[in-house]
Amino acid sequence: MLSFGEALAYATKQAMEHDARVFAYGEGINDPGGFFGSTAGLKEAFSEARCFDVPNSEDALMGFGIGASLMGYRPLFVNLRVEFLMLAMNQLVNHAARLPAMSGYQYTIPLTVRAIVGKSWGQAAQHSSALHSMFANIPDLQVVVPSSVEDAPRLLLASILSDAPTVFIEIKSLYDCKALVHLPIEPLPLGKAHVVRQGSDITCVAISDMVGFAQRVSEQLVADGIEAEVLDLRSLAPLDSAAILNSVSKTKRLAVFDIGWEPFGLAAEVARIVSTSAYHRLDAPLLSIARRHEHTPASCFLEEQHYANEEHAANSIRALVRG
Amino acid sequence: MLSFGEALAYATKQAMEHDARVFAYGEGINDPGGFFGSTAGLKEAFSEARCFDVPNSEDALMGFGIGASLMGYRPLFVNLRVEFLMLAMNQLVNHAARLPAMSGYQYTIPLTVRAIVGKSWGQAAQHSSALHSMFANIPDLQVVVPSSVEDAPRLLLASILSDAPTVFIEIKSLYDCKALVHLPIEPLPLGKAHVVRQGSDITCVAISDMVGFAQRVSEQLVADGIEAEVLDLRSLAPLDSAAILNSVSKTKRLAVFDIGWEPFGLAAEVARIVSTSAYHRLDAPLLSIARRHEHTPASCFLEEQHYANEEHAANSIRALVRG
Amino acid sequence: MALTNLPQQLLRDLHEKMFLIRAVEERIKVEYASRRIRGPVHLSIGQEAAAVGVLHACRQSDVCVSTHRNHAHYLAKGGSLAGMVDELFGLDTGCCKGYGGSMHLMDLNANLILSSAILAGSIPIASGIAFALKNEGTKRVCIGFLGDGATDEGVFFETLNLAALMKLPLLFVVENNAISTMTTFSKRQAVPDVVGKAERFGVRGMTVDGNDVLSVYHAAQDILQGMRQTHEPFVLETVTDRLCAHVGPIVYPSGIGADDTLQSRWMREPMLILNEKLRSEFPDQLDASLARERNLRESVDQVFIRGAQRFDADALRLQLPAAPPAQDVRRV
Amino acid sequence: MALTNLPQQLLRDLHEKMFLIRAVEERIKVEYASRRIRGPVHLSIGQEAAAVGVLHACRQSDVCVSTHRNHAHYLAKGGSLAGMVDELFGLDTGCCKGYGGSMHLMDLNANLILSSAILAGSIPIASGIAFALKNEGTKRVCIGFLGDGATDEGVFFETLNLAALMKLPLLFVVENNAISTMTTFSKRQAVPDVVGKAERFGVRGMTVDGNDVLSVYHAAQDILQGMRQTHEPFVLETVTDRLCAHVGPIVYPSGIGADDTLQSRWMREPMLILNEKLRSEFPDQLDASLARERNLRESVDQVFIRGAQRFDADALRLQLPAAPPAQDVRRV
Ligand SMILES: Cc1ncc(C[n+]2csc(CCOP(=O)(O)OP(=O)(O)O)c2C)c(N)n1
Ligand SMILES: Cc1ncc(C[n+]2csc(CCOP(=O)(O)OP(=O)(O)O)c2C)c(N)n1
Ligand SMILES: [Mg+2]
Ligand SMILES: [Mg+2]
Repeated sequence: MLSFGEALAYATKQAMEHDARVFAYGEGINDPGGFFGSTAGLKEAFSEARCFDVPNSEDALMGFGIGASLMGYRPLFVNLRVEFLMLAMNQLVNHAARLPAMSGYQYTIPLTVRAIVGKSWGQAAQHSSALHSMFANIPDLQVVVPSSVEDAPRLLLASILSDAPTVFIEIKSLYDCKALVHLPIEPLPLGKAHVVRQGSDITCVAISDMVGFAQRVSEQLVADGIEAEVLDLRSLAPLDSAAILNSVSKTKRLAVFDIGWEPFGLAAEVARIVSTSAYHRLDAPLLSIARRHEHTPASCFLEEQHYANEEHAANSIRALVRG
Repeated sequence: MLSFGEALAYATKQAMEHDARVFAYGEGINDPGGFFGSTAGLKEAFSEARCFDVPNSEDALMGFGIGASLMGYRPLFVNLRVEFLMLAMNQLVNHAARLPAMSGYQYTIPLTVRAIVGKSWGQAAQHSSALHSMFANIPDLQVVVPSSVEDAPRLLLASILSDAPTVFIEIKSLYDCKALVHLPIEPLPLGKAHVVRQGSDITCVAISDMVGFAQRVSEQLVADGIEAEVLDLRSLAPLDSAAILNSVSKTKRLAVFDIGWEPFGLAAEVARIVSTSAYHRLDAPLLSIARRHEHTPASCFLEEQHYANEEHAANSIRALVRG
Repeated sequence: MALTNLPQQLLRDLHEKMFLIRAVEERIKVEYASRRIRGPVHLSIGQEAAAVGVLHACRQSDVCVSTHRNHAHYLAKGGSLAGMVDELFGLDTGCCKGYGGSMHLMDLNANLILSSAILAGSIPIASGIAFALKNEGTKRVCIGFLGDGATDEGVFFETLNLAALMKLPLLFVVENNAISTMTTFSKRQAVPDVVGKAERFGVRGMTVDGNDVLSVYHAAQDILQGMRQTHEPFVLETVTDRLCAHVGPIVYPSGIGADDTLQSRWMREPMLILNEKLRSEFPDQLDASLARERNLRESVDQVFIRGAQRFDADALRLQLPAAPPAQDVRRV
Repeated sequence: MALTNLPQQLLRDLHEKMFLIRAVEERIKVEYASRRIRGPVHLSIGQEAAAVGVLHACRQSDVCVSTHRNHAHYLAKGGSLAGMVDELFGLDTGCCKGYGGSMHLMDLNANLILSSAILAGSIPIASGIAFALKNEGTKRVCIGFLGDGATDEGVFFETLNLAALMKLPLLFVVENNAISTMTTFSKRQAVPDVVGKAERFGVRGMTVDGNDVLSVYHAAQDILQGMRQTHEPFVLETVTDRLCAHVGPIVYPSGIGADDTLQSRWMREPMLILNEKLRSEFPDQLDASLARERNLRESVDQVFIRGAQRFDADALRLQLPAAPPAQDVRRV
């Protein structure tokens, strides 16, 4: 049994063992228990030359990773919070994502950027927002959103092995989970969704810790005779539209479970995929399950209202399926 | 007749005359012909105290505007390219958008940020991308996308008068236009779409210079007996869902014309609005007209393929309406 | 500064503020264990002198911005105690109505208008505030607190330049505890010299003992007086120690060295230094001082008790699980 | 550096590179009017000495990154001329297959691997390149060009710190033409002193006459030799003049002062200085030098003519409107 953090550390270690061009860096990466265990042991195994602490300079550090990538390295830049990437957006969006195209595809940028979405426990507005939709709008940037201890190391390994710049978004709540992880880690293909539950009444498209949420909601619905199909997208870019359309062609109903905000978010993108398809039509309105479109409040009382609620989601699906 | 730039300059002047707390700043703001005429005459009319040039420090400058806003000023921060805002995303997203909520709504941030989307003439990847979708995902941030010389000054005035932080996104192609502008400028309400053309066969939702594009396409379609309704959203946040649903309830067909990329973009958001509505269903797949999901190539030959094409859009609508 | 010149009132006032902050934070440690305060908290224990010294020297009308480690600034600037405690408990009677929490304490009445948990996030914002204050024509200044960690961020230097160029009445107080979470200053900067750098950007600076509230106070008084004339920015570096872990009220600290280092730090901590001065200077005031401490502690306790009661009532009413799932709060 | 010590070959090589760049850019001016080059171009006319001096002193295997004003760097580093010209014409035979254009010339074969049109955009990237080069164990260095305008951006200082801290073999060449579009250095920075600031961040620096290619060359040679031993970063400031408008090949420049200033600038421009040296030093080489210029100009013309022909063919084939709508290219 490995914890989420241990599983990520294992995958990183494996990548670093396998390829000397992989190195990891981040603010506080070598703190005892740093990054919730997900970087533990790297320094010991590979020395500070390949796993190093850095100044608090996100913008420069993102550029640093790009530069090393241009020279053939496969850097892993670890960030404690996804909000910190806002300081590095110029390098991420204007450079990491664009340079391969701008150069006429003379080179690739195999940079992986890990960032954690805080959740609950009063993290408040600046430490718990989910900003994946922003990244997924940008061409040539991969956005990976693991949902489980089993998948996360496999997707991380795939990200590190991939030649495209990749933002790998974890959510803090998953760090509490443990699971059996097959060793050595086998990379998963990016852009392939995973049917985590089969069903015929409604397609639940989910990412990150909302996959578990959707699974729990689905279990609740069994008593009502509702069989939900739960699809874990695993990555937002590339996004497995075929898997969504395939499932929807069977269920004709669709719910989207996002860790982020609705406007211009995942539910929107999934709606676009289905709406623009010539062959697939829904029999019912699309149901969107997401956090409120507000900055996360700090208070535990307000947090309760901010995040999606399983009971409420189950009721919404019941109402939808019963028509 | 005013040009697009002159109209914006006029609105800014009017706002500054009316309210001493309005001031403007930006890199090169007082250059002769600076910002394509849109800041011309401000320094002369109000002195450098209220219209000033600044160092190339976008991150600090965005924070500067937030600070002045917190003290009751209404700053106008002018940027030559929307890409330059990537350097200031931490201040824009983590601060301007969030602080009012984080403070428990103790204050507002009446900051307006102008930014121009370059278009054509080999601007290439770093000077011609449209990044509005990113901003529109964020709570409490207004995103305004004017489509014409008539609207732009009225929307700019509304943005400056508004208490919420606002990103005002212009597109370079509109700077070539001239029109009669009613003076003095009357602010338009933000979040109200405008039916620029009535029709019953298809709803064309558009923004920025794609409104003119949609209008021209619609005129082409008249010969085919197709009457398109063209809806100019004017702002993406707030977004006038009611107007979209209203039009769609009549036409049952929908095309979205965006200046940006499709994934997690405007077509996605409009699809979400229609798909989640319990009362509105489309009779045909949603049609998305947008630039290619690639970084803008520099070459004039490649640009031709990158941007949406009116002929092609007209054909797609014909095919859609004829079923 | 000869101690014998010290007015008794000044020492009294400084002692009162210092003790209040310490008492509040010691109480937070206790209350945290009850799981009523749910969120990351960054204690200022050991660093109170910078906040109290500078903010006692400034005017109420001066505007202050702060960071993730803002408790001391908030209280020293005159922020409402009940507003703070209720905010920590997540109540709608908190200074930010529960939206902000520990990392975002703000109180407009006290002119502590911003606390950002993004490193250096409040720094450029301070420049805009200073611009507004200068435009007003009054002699108000803006005071921006930051840690040595925030001076790694490029925006700090952009802002120094802006402040020098525009001659903004902006005082940066860099609380240099020589650590950022668990990474020391000298591991992060090739030249860990804040004042030297600031001067190269055209901003004058000065370093003081950040554990000696009187030194800080007198330095700040001089600086602020000068700034009100010149409208020029200034960087005051206060050298200090963090005595707790970076985050979470863990009594036994992590990342700040071994036991002996810690012990020596506790031997030069601000309350100790201040109390020694009080005792040597005004030995007859010892009883009064102890009585003040008792009173302060009692009133702090009262505020916490009232907050806890309201928390319990709200938890009941809103059916919040009484004990939330265990969380790793050591590093958040 | 006594001129009499100059080997003839060195002067010849420098002259060849300098003249090539000048000839290419003069030709761009002409071709621009034909509307075949469609895009903003930032000419290096007047600033060629920094590019040629530094990049002649470095090795082919050293890696270089550049900015919006990259023509001189690209050519001086050995980038393919046809690749550049075809790129300007937007052809798929361009160095970036038409994706990059004037602002993003890159040629991996020449180790000019990046040109960013975002101010200071390539700066931190250079640090990662330098890290990789250092790790390799060879003595290669990374050379990052930037303008004075880019030193307004905070990331420049973050990168200086990173480079000093990690001891990266990174040479920043700051082409200080004292202007950013139309805003002078001293209007943008309270202390417009690049080298002074760099030193405070732990990076040694030096200023040279950026119009004198020999000064630049010799300085760069010394610096690079040192860096290959120490692996330490360095900032070389080259003081120079922009002789054209910021963008667009407008012959009569805007934003760089009145007529007389401009005239005096033309009196100290790099080609003039170099030609005078050539003449005084090796008067017998004058004919050879003129012949070289003629040959260079001719071969440049050939490349442009071939490019223009391909452009026309492609325009015909792809049915591109021959004359695009008039554009305001003065300020893009
Ligand atoms: C942009 C950003 N990067 C990283 C962090 C994580 N972080 C929070 S506090 C902190 C250390 C701050 O050190 P310093 O500024 O010296 O303040 P101190 O905690 O010592 O008072 C870090 C790295 C952050 N909040 N924001
Ligand atoms: C982040 C960013 N801000 C602003 C600009 C607009 N811009 C392009 S070039 C330039 C001036 C650059 O000046 P400098 O670095 O001195 O180079 P020079 O043009 O003088 O060679 C500016 C402001 C930009 N490209 N990127
Ligand atoms: Mg610190
Ligand atoms: Mg310059």
